[in-house]
Amino acid sequence: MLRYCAIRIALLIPILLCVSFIIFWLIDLAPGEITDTMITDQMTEEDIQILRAKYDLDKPLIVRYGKYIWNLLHGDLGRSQVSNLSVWEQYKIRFPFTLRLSIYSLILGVALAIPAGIFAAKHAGTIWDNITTAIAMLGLSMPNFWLGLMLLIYFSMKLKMFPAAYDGTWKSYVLPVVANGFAMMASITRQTRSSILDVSRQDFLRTARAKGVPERRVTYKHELGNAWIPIITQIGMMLGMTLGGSAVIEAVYSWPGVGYLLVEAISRRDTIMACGCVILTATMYTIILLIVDLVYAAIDPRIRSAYARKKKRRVEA
Amino acid sequence: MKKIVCMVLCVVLCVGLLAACSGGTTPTSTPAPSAKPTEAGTTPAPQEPQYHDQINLYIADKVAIIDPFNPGAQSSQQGIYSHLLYDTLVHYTVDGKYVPCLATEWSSDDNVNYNFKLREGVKYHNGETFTADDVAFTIDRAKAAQGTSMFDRLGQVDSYEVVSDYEINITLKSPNVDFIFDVSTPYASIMNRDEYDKNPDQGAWVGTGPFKMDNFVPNDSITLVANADYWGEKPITKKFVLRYIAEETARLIMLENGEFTFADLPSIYVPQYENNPNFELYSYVMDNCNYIAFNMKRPITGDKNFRMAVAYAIDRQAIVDIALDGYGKVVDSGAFWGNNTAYKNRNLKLIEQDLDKAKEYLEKSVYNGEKIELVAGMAHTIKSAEVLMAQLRAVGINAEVRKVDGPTMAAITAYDSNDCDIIVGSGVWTPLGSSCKSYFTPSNSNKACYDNPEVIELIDKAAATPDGEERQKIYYQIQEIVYDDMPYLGTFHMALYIGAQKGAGGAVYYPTNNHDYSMAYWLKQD
Amino acid sequence: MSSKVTAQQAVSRQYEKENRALAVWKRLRTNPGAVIGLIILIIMVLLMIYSFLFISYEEIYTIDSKNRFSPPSSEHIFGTDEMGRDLAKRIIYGSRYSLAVAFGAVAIGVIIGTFLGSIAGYFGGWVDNLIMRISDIMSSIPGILLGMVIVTILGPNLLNLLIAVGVTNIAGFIRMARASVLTTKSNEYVESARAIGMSEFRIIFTQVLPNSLSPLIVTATARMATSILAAAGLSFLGFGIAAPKPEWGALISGSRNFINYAPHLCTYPGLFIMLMAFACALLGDGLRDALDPKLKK
Amino acid sequence: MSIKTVDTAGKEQAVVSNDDVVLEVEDLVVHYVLKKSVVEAVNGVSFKLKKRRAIGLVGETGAGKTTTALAIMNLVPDPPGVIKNGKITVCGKDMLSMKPHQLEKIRGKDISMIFQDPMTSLNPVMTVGEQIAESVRLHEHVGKHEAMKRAVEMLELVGIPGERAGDYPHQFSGGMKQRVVIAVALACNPSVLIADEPTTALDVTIQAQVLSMMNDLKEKCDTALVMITHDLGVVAKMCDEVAVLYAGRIVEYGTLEDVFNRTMHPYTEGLFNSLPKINNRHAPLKPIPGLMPDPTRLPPGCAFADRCRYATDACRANIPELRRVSDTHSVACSRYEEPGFSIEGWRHG
Repeated sequence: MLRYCAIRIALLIPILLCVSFIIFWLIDLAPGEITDTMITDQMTEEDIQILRAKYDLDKPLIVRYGKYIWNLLHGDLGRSQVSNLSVWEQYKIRFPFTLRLSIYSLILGVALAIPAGIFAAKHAGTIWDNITTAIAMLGLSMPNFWLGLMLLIYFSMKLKMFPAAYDGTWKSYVLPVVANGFAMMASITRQTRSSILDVSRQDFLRTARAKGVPERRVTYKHELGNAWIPIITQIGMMLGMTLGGSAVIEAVYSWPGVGYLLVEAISRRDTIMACGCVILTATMYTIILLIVDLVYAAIDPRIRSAYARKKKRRVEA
Repeated sequence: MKKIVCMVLCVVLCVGLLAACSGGTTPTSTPAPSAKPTEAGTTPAPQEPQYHDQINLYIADKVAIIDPFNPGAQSSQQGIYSHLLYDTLVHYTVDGKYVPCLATEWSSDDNVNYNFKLREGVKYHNGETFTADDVAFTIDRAKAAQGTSMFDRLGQVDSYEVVSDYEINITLKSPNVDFIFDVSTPYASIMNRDEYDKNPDQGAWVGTGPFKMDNFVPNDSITLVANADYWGEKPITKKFVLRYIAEETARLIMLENGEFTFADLPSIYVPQYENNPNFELYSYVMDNCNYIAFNMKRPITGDKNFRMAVAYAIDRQAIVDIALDGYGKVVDSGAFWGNNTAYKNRNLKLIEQDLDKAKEYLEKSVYNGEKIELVAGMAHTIKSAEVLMAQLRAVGINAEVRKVDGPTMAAITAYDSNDCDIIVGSGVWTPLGSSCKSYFTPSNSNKACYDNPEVIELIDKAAATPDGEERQKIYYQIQEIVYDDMPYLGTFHMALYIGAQKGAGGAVYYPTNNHDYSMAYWLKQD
Repeated sequence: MSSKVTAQQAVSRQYEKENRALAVWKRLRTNPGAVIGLIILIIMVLLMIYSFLFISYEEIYTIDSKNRFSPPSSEHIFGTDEMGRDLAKRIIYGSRYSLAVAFGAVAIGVIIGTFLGSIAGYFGGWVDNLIMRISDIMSSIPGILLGMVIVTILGPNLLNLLIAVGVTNIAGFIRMARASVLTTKSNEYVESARAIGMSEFRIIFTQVLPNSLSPLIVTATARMATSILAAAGLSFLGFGIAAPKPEWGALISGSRNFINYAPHLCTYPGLFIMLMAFACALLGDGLRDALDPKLKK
Repeated sequence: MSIKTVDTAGKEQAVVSNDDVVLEVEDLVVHYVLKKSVVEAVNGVSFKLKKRRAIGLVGETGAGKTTTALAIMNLVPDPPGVIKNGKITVCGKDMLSMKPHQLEKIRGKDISMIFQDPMTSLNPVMTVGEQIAESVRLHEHVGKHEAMKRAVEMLELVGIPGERAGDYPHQFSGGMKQRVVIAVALACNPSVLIADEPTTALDVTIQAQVLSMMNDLKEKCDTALVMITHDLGVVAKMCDEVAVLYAGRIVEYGTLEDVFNRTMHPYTEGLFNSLPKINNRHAPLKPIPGLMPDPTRLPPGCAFADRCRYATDACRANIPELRRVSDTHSVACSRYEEPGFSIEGWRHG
């Protein structure tokens, strides 16, 4: 098992190298450099060169990238060119917020989605099924920033129930989590419904009923027990998406998250910061997917024994 | 058994993930201030008024780092927290007078050599005493800090001579009458050498100003507490929290809920606050002048007839009505000049909208249907560009808006590589006439690539002549030449409105946007 | 059909194909969701055609400073925006951008993604590894970032927004195409096609790909919904199409500051985005059930 | 042993029934109502079963065997399936009129069922031991450990080493899984066990082991067994009585000896003729011509009439009654109204 985790993380290194090169190259391609906004009127041509030298902009792209990778391999993500703060420091302060936002909206999503999905599956074909699926579909197709704005107006402006931006209290979590969680709830409901439908055709449920297992237990223990795998995949994917894509919600609620850092880094052409953010987000993303896989193994014995068998065979060979 | 192993692994990984980043402190450690004044019990009516001890102030831009020597700290709000945290040699009051600050007296005979006598007994926040050595340190660092406003102000110093602990002579590279103004801007605050040596990253957290740094969260908030042993007038408020909120609606809600004491008001909401009993409204017209710049080097915009056609085609009041909901001030003279910048030539006639004349000039010009791009970067300039686009298309000019972000704008409109037709921008003007230098002489702020040797020579002459009749004549002459060449069309001056809680005031608003909140207060309403 | 395949086989395949399309349409018709989705999409396309014929670009940008922010009225169905322009016309005009993004971005994903995916699935070996690593890289970069950078580089216009959103779709299609190619590759008729001397690429495009048509269509419609939302998100953050062009995401982002002063400016574009994405998602689900018989309840 | 017969007036004759009848099915009719058609799966099946006795329900696929079994357990999937009428009593309790939670107390305790395909009959994510323990804990309200101990015992009983209780279904072979399913079914030693083609999915050698094991368990726990199969060999080995089903009706019912040696119904005769003879390999097989009738459009008369050699117009006119021919043997064929009618019967070997 540990070998498997090690391999997965090791596999990440080449991907991160490619990703960092792509980001470096793309931002360099974009018109304008970090120093352009800094050039003021009193600066002579020679001053401008000194300024560019300070940011290594006078060296070609390859040299800059080489230096960046050299530091990266020594575990130093470098300092943001704008704020001279180490990328890891800033990321460390802000990532818990994005993570908390994603996880709380996930919990909200899952808590609503599983019963809704089961309800829809149990009443498949009836009017209730259509209503639940329609609501889930609406949740999926609603732009989350638009939902965020609407919530901001009704609950924060008119009803004054929740603060409009982050102020340290739990109350400021509510609106962003709902805005983010609704889309999650929608897609997990759809996934639960379809996987429960698939499982409910299996024969072992008849065996369970023949054993006298009450219907509720049949649904929640037996059916759900087997339907978890596709649902967990969906949850892992959703978590990954919100980690990267929550910049929009963070913009609406001035949420001190990571997505916001990314937008800022790009608009100011801060290559080191942008690369740092992407690498860290990609790493967190891979770790979360790894956790999802481990949860698979914990839930589905067939997958777990696949690992075990691999290990045993290696021992024999 | 195997199942438990997996579960444990999952938990370990999750905990590791969270622990790795749980080190972060919550950005704003301040508890949500209660909107209602916390008047406990019936204290006997005190003679002097009761003040809130904390003020939350909205700042209109992100502050990535607090270090005047780091180009990354460039932000429109740098002036605001500099007023609170630092002091400058000379203090420039809002009605244009120079008042002694760290320097008790100053003198210069030839506008090249300046002598400053410094104030004694001033302490930095870290306890060090303020001496001429700190001024020397600030000048050295400023000369090496290309790309910062500090460099702009103190980069023109050629050399200095520390006469004693409290006296210093400064010689400039070239004569500049307005050097005292440059020294009085908050960007030229005097830093402490020892603090920078101790911890270079946060050297700028220490100053001599009325407030000390308490906590700083990059791109989010700055928390300052009152400096008990401040040499000047003690501040009334104990604690300041400067916070940036991206979403305009959220900011408004926080102002209404009392979470912000002072907050910029979008012009659309000004009527709601104008005669609102429980809010105050402060406003001022900025010196900055929004303009249309024609790229003089390109064939079409280089043609005077085309520029005249555009001049007659635009209706400035419509732009103000739509872009700023009417809360802006149309330029009052043909000259492209700051709102009440010195030596403004008000007898140049402003060209009013006249569509027939516009079409007439268009016929005469070399233009025949090519696409003209209006390049704009900021929110209100993009809106102005949209209005302009409609007005220009009405007379037959095929105009399109091109939206660009900061660095792109700087790159494509750099002086020597400017390939844009028309740039809709907003130019910074200081109260001094000399600030016209950045628009009429070759430099990156000169978006029109306007290069008239006669004007350049006049500007240098003006910089050297002391204030008075002679200088006014030169500036008037410069404005006439520019009015004739018409590389720029001034459109309007933005008026900014600040909403504040009932009983909040004491802030000094400067047309250059570097407001001084040090004496701000928030009276408790019982 | 290559001449080598006997006439009888061609006829049967033809007949079988028509029959299948008909069967799919019959099943689709019975699914209420798919029908609603289809109707909404058709309405959107009609609106777009209406806007091409009757709404000139001039009506979109002309400023009318007298009746700004007028609430929805008979004359202006959705009211007017902050520059006095009729919101309904701008939204209808904007439908072309959302439709272009919906179809264009997915087309990019389909063409490039399916091509790479099928090659990866068919040839396997290092080709497969290389392409899969590329798709891993693409999916580990957050979509929003990729979109932002591309729009910043190429500039804010429709084509670049299309490319920005399209690129993020490619990874999904690569995986889908590869999976379906792997399953169909092992069938006998692929062996027989290779036996009669068909070239590798011909086999991929004539034999293997047609069978992965149904997952392709389902993924395509689902991706249409996400592409619309991604484009709206990008323009909300300011990386979308330039100002006067009324792309729905830009409409919301432009009028979000007046939301409590004139909420209708935000709600109507939001509704249209939701309606369009909703239609695509419904159609996608309907197609998934229609094309995949075993899923029938 | 007594049998319920229906006299011409449709009234049931009260027949002396003694107390150890554990399962009684009376006039069971089950239809599947689809959108455009109604599948008449079971059209009036009645039989009784006493403790330690085994009855074999024989018939081709589609004759309604499995539907009957599901109806007995009241497990017919209700959206399409509807139990038109009929009375099913298990140990005195009427299954059809009970509310779900009462049913749950009976299923697994008084009556339980084994299904055909062992590969999919076990929950893949629960250990074998847990699945057995679950039904024990449901019915006997014992602690977790006690239930697990019982599960291990049951596994030993069906010939699986106890320590494998912690393994998962995918770690067992087909035969072993069927043993586990049997262990699950017999965990609370029910009085009736319904086996729906338990060994069809297994190969012959495993089949024999499973059947003999079921026999021992039947004796030990004195459960009554309803064996549903289309394999006459299995019936011969396991069952005491046989009911031959055709198109949802019992066409011949009797003891093993009656049905096998004194076959009376043409369909049963056809079944035996279509079996290859072990010691006369060259004899041509005589399969029954034609196909099962379409359950949505059953013919008015005897369903077997079109394929029956002895069919007359009378047969096609009305549905034959199940007529008692001896005290243990009855047949549903109107040709027997004529005295002296008999079928050729099938020759042994």
